[in-house]
Amino acid sequence: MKLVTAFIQPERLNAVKQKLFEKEVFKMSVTNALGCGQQKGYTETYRGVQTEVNLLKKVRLDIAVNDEFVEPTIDAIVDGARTGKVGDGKIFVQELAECIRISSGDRGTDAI
Amino acid sequence: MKLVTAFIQPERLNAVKQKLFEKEVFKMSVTNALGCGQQKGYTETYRGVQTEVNLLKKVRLDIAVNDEFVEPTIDAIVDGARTGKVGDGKIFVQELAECIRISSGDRGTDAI
Amino acid sequence: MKLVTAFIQPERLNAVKQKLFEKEVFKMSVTNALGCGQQKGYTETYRGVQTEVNLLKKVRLDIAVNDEFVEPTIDAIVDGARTGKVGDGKIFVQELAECIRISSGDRGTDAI
Amino acid sequence: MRPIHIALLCLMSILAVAPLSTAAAQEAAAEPAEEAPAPPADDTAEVIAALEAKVTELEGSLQNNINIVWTGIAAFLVLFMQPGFAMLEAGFTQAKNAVNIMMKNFMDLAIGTLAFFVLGFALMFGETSNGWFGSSLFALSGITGSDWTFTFWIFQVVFAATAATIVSGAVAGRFKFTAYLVATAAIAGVIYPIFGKWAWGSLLLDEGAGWLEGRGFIDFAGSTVVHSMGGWLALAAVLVRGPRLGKFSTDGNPQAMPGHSNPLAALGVFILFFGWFGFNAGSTTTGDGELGRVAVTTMLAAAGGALAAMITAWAMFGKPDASMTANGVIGGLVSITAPCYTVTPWGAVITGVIGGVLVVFSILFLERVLKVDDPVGAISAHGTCGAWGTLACGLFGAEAIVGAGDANTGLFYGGGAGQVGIQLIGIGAAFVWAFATGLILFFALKSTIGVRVSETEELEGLDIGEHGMEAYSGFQIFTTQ
Amino acid sequence: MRPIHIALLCLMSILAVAPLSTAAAQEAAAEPAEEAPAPPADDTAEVIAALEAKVTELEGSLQNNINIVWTGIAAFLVLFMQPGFAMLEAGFTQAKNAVNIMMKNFMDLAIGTLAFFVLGFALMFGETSNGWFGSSLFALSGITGSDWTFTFWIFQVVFAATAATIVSGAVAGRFKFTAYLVATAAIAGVIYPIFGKWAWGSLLLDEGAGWLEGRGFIDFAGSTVVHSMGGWLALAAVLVRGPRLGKFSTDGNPQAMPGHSNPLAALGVFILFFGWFGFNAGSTTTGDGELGRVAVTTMLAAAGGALAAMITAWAMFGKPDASMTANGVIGGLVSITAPCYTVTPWGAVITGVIGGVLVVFSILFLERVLKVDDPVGAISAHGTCGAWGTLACGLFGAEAIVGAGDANTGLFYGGGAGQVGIQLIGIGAAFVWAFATGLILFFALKSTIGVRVSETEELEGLDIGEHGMEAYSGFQIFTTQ
Amino acid sequence: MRPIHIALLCLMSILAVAPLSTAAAQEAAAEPAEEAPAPPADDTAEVIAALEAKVTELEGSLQNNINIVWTGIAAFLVLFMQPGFAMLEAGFTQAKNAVNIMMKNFMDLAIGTLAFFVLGFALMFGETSNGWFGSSLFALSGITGSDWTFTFWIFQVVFAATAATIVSGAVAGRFKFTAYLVATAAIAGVIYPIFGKWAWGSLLLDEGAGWLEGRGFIDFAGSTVVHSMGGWLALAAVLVRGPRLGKFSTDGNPQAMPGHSNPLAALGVFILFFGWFGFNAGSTTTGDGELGRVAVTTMLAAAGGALAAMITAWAMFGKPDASMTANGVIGGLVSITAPCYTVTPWGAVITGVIGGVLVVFSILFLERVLKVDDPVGAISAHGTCGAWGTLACGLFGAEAIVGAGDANTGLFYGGGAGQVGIQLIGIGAAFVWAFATGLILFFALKSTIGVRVSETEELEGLDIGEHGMEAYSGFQIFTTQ
Ligand SMILES: Nc1ncnc2c1ncn2[C@@H]1O[C@H](COP(=O)(O)OP(=O)(O)O)[C@@H](O)[C@H]1O
Ligand SMILES: Nc1ncnc2c1ncn2[C@@H]1O[C@H](COP(=O)(O)OP(=O)(O)O)[C@@H](O)[C@H]1O
Ligand SMILES: Nc1ncnc2c1ncn2[C@@H]1O[C@H](COP(=O)(O)OP(=O)(O)O)[C@@H](O)[C@H]1O
Repeated sequence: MKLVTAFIQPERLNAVKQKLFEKEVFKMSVTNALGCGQQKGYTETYRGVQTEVNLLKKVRLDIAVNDEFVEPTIDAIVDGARTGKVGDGKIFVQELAECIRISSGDRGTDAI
Repeated sequence: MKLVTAFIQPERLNAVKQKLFEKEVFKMSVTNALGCGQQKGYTETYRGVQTEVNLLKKVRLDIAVNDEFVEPTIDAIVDGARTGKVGDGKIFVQELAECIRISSGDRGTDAI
Repeated sequence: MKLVTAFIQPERLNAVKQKLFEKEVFKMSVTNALGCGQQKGYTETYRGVQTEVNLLKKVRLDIAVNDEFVEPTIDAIVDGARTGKVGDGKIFVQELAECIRISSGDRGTDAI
Repeated sequence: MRPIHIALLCLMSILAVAPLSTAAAQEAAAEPAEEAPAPPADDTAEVIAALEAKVTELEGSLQNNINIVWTGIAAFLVLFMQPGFAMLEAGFTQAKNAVNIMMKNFMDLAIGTLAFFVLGFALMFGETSNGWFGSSLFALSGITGSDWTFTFWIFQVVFAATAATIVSGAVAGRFKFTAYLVATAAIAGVIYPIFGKWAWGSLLLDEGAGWLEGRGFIDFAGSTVVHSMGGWLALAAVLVRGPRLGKFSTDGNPQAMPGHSNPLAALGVFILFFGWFGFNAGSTTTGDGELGRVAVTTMLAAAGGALAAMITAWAMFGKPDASMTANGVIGGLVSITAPCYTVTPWGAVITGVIGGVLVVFSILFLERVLKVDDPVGAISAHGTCGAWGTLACGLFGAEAIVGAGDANTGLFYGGGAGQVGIQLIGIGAAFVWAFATGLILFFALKSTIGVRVSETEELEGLDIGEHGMEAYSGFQIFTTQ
Repeated sequence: MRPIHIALLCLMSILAVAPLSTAAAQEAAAEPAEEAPAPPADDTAEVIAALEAKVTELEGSLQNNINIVWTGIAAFLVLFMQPGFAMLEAGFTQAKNAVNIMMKNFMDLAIGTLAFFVLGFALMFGETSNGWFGSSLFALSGITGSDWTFTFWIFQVVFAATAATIVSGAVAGRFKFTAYLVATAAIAGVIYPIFGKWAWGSLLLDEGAGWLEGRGFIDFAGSTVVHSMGGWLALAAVLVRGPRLGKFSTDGNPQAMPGHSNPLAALGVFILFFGWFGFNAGSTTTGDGELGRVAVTTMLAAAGGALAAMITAWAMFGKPDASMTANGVIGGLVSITAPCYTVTPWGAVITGVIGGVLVVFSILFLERVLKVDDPVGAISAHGTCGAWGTLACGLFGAEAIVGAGDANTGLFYGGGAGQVGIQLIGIGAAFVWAFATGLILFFALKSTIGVRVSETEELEGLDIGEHGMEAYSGFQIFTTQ
Repeated sequence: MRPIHIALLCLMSILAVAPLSTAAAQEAAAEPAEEAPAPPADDTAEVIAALEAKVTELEGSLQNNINIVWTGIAAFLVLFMQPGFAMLEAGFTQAKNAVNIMMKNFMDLAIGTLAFFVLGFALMFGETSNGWFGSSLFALSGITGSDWTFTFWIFQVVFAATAATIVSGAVAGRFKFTAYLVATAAIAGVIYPIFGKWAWGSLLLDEGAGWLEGRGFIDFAGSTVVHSMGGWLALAAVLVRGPRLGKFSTDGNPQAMPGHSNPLAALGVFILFFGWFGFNAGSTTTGDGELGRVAVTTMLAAAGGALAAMITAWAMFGKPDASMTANGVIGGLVSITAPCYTVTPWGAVITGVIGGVLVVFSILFLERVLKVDDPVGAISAHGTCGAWGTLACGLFGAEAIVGAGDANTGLFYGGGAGQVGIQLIGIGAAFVWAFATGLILFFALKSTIGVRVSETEELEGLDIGEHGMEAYSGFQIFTTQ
């Protein structure tokens, strides 16, 4: 089992969700986040004081999948989120040691 | 060391916290999140347009524990969060390579 | 590749960012979180009812780095966040199996 | 949803049919031509007499116009109290119920207005032979032109809406929307106006006098008639419905359920404060210097209430609690509502200070002893302080001193205990009427369309369950609250 | 930014030059000395005549003062509608555009005021020989002392600002700020006042009468003159600009884009409700009992509109939608704006109820059929309901019954179809004028400084793009919205 | 907390003791019987004379009633400025201090009211032989019935509260709550009224005239008396307290600390705008056509200020900054407050435009040069623009032209430099008095109960530290802010 974590542009969330559904990845958790990558930020002025805003709004996706689903999941996210510009986002994959469904107590690959 | 991450129903947070305290797990981090699992969402209507809301509000718990505490922690979460219905949530366990307490610089299992 | 996750005091974020920049760690994701550690909370009174608030506001940093950057990153965070008091925060390090840059499709250590 | 639909349709159909019946009546009542001007007088004496008459008439008509402008504007200020209540209630409760609170406040105004128009105004101010309820002026029939009754009606309808809306805050976060709609129609259409008749029936027509005012009961602007009425109805509603999930722990200890926006609540209080000048000073319905005196007492009591509540909370809990202070402002204002016309400035300060202390203790008593869940403190601020203010008339009434009457009625100003007795009768009558009809109303609702939302809906918030939408779309809200 | 700078500088330079030209004029017009008091009369008859004259003059001057107090306060209430619009619009749209909405509302008030001062008031109320536009009273030249014109101007300027601000909501979230500023100047300075002349030109000077009022067109407080005007201008703006990204899916289905704060929107509606009494009742510009009658019809129509819209939405979508109910309140109020002076209370209820139903259907029609994106429902609430209210004058006008005239003009009250015809002419004229000039204006802007912000800016929010700041600093906002 | 408790108890005990001392006085002053009606005259001449007298008396009493209605309502509008300030301040600062700001605004109103009642009003409007402070009318003693003094008091007390509340915004986010309470009592009870006596002492009683007005100082509605007073007191407070942590980087550069809610701030500004008509037009305290003229100048200056501030910020920073525009509205309004009665409409536009430009530069100057941290721009908007507006009287005063006097006093209207000199004396006197007493007051507080909260408390937010609660429970707030 793997945990796929992606940071994407907020406005791509719906597209990514759709692509994931097409690959039959239905479960996920979403959080908002601020991110700092290659993408440079923008300048705000508040009452005459300039501020460089380099923490940009992103959406974080956490998707736990069985190993055979890792590549389809990655493909779906890239598919939905890619515009080819910096700031499109980043995907991280981690090992998942265990997974438990609280309602049933199921464990492991069945519980994903 | 392991990192236990759980997504639970928001209203179960207090119960889970209590169960964790009983098992002497006192440290944790909490974030809010939106989640999509087996649980179906609900329909909102805004000005005559229907929307299927399938990202439901969840609470995310991150708890770093030493290996012997993994099972008690999982049990406590299940105990506190379980109602037997879909949507109760999910627990993920990951390997933790290192842990550092910032205030003292302690590392490893002592620092958890 | 490793994923360094840190929970720090909110007001230390800018200092930590600066220290990270000095160590040439430019990329990161930031979320807010509530945390419960050694640090005790405080008491709120709302309309005569006392409540113990023990989930305190924290900022969560997620930073994916190549292995040789792990120690500099940890040092930078400790440097920026440490005041020597409980509540300064905690750093967790996890293995990162894969990393993909969405815009280019790059993978692995280049994509970090 | 179905039974509710029926209820709503009934209301609508009354509205639809009624015009037919009254159109004829109104046609008949078309404004008579202005009385012809006096014929030219040959004789100087006659000329002078005519001029004298003209001057007297002029005095009357101009003063009448001044009164209309004053009362009209005062009515608008009272109307503006509606968002004050809405913001206060929303700010003091959780974000997940904010849409529901807005809808309740829109609807108690809308339905309250229609119910008071069709029925309530007639019950309250129509002619009566018994002093218990009136029976003319249904739907303002027969009133035309620039009749004072129009201005008077607009002033009174917003009072009725105020009485109805007080319930909204107390039952926030758990009450079925449809049941609330029906309750509001009943309150503004029947329950409030009938008590109103007893105390204020003669304000429009001499033939409208009620039994309570006949005994000398004083409630200048409605501490009892409006506020206690609303407060005791709220108490009945809350008792029938029960507390919110999680308000009391299993061992009965009250839990904090902090409101989601203190600035919104504070804005609401300030709006209420502003509108209250329409409520109290406007109740003179006369544009002359006495409105200034009433405004002064109102201001001083509000200040006293705010300060006293803050100090009380500070002394008791160790910090100056902002939500208690907010209730203190309201408590001071409700307290001065009855005696605002008859007490001295110092009397007003004291009335307000006591109201501010009382509201804090009343909130704690209801919550800790009676285990009643009133998220916004409506029962205490309106019910308890309303009763106190009404009593204060009997204690501090200083009519002779302030120049509002011949003799002081207040116990502390040499007026004897008589007025206190009468005030107590009024306070008691209000409690019995409001609480009893309230219990009947809410039990009836409970056993028909129901007053509870489901537990899931309550946890998820009434906004999604009752209205299918969220108040703050796009904001992340930490949702264990 | 450059073309805009030029536009703004033009405006500023007009302001800078104008004083020079009018200073002289004003100097010349310095208040004449008060007419000398009548000389002492030897003869009794003369004394009496003098006294009689004094009484008559007194009547006039005191009533004039009452009118001034009334109209002045009513003007302030209408001014207060500005934050009502601002909060409603902000609440109904996304957090990322809230700063932009606030700025638009500040600026349509500021620029609208200056444009109406320099130009609009003269076009609307100045002397005219043709009935199409006026040509005196530019920049209030020649008005001094305690002239009624000042009070009248302050009342009228806030009406002009209202017409301008209606566009703001409809184009929320995608319209270039600079283009909006220019549009606002054009609307308050030219487009609105010219139509205003046609229908209301004689309100200040007899020599100012417009062609439409000459035919008997009735629009007491501005359903057409203000609201439809704003609504049809908004329609033109929205058609030229197009919908927000994501409002319609690729197959043309409307998508929900929920507003970010229901309480803010509800507060806005309540503020508008409050201010509307200045709008309608204030339009009597006379402090007498008729303002009470107008307030009553206004209140009843608002109640009817709110209730009807809620029930309509409930029946159609299964839940009582709070945003439709909010539009229902506005719809009811806009509907009664024209007929508020001439209909019976029941007529007002019916007018409001129909307005409340209509606003829901109009919103759905615009969105589903015409594929027009109007985030706040401004076109429906102001344009459609404004037209309905104007027509309602011809249907329910009951002047004789309510005592406002000699004969009923309403079709349903035996007035025949004549008034309906005239009302339709007015409605049509308003649509043609507003929509045509609106298209010209917005196309002209589109092909010069542009009306669109970039796609990136729209997605990121206009607050960052246009103003370099965010509305809610420190709050986590879930930003796919 | 202990020293504060003492301070509060002192205040309360004054309140508690005072009634005893004044009850007797009030008893004595009970309303004299109305003067007997004139006896019937045998002779025609006498009849006529009696009638003439009646007419004259009627004129006086009716106009008095009109004035009372007008002034009363104006007072309520000014009271409503209080939430305007509260929302503006809260919106411009961080969420973690919002509860504290609400509490400060409640308390400066409550404590300010009581302090002005007991002490301030007497100092400001009581009889004086020296022109420096008054010494009658403590606690309104001797005032009864429908005396104009009540209405006048309610109008004046809200002015005092305004002066006090200006400080609140400038010290937001770092000032000890208890110290603020004491400061507010001192400002509303002593510092403000004493300066007020100098400039406005004769408004109520001829024997109350102050030295400054005696020299011909003009400040119609309080640019100096209220706004500069508040602004310079705020400057003293800010200098004694120092900036917020993080406002200036270690090398002294100002940092942006964005406010947490632009819509709330904008709402505050709109509310202030609305209330300002009570402030300026209400200062006529007479219900006649001049209030219309004052309303016109007020409106035009606000529009000019808003537009000018936006353009200034746009030119300087590249974007139309919403927070500077908001300050521009206030700056324009403060600027016109003194000259609103005496300048032409064009004079008002220019006064407002200059005020709008000035407020931006003043903010930048204070922040960049003086390193003063004023989160809401209170010192600039009220202090600087107040001084400018007062000076503008001497420059643009066009009494003869606008019909408000016999000769123009303005330098640019041929009035010579005399008035400018007098105005400068007044501006200087206000600065010296306010700044000096402010420094004394805040240093005294600093060295007794202290004016700083701890660093931890400041970082965590004053809401938790001072009030033990949070403003937005349930919302996730990104807390590095
Ligand atoms: N090394 C990293 N560690 C943590 N988060 C990252 C990292 N790289 C990118 N992110 C997240 O992904 C978002 C998008 O990054 P992007 O600019 O597209 O990546 P890159 O800079 O690699 O091209 C960032 O805003 C940040 O939230
Ligand atoms: N595979 C997964 N990846 C990420 N998050 C998940 C996954 N499965 C469940 N979750 C999270 O857990 C929450 C509760 O899921 P639930 O419906 O109880 O699980 P299941 O669908 O497995 O029964 C979801 O809303 C989501 O936030
Ligand atoms: N074992 C843990 N699991 C998850 N989060 C933790 C853990 N320990 C600490 N944290 C996070 O770090 C924050 C700071 O903790 P701190 O009080 O400095 O740590 P400690 O208690 O180890 O001294 C906590 O508020 C919490 O968010």
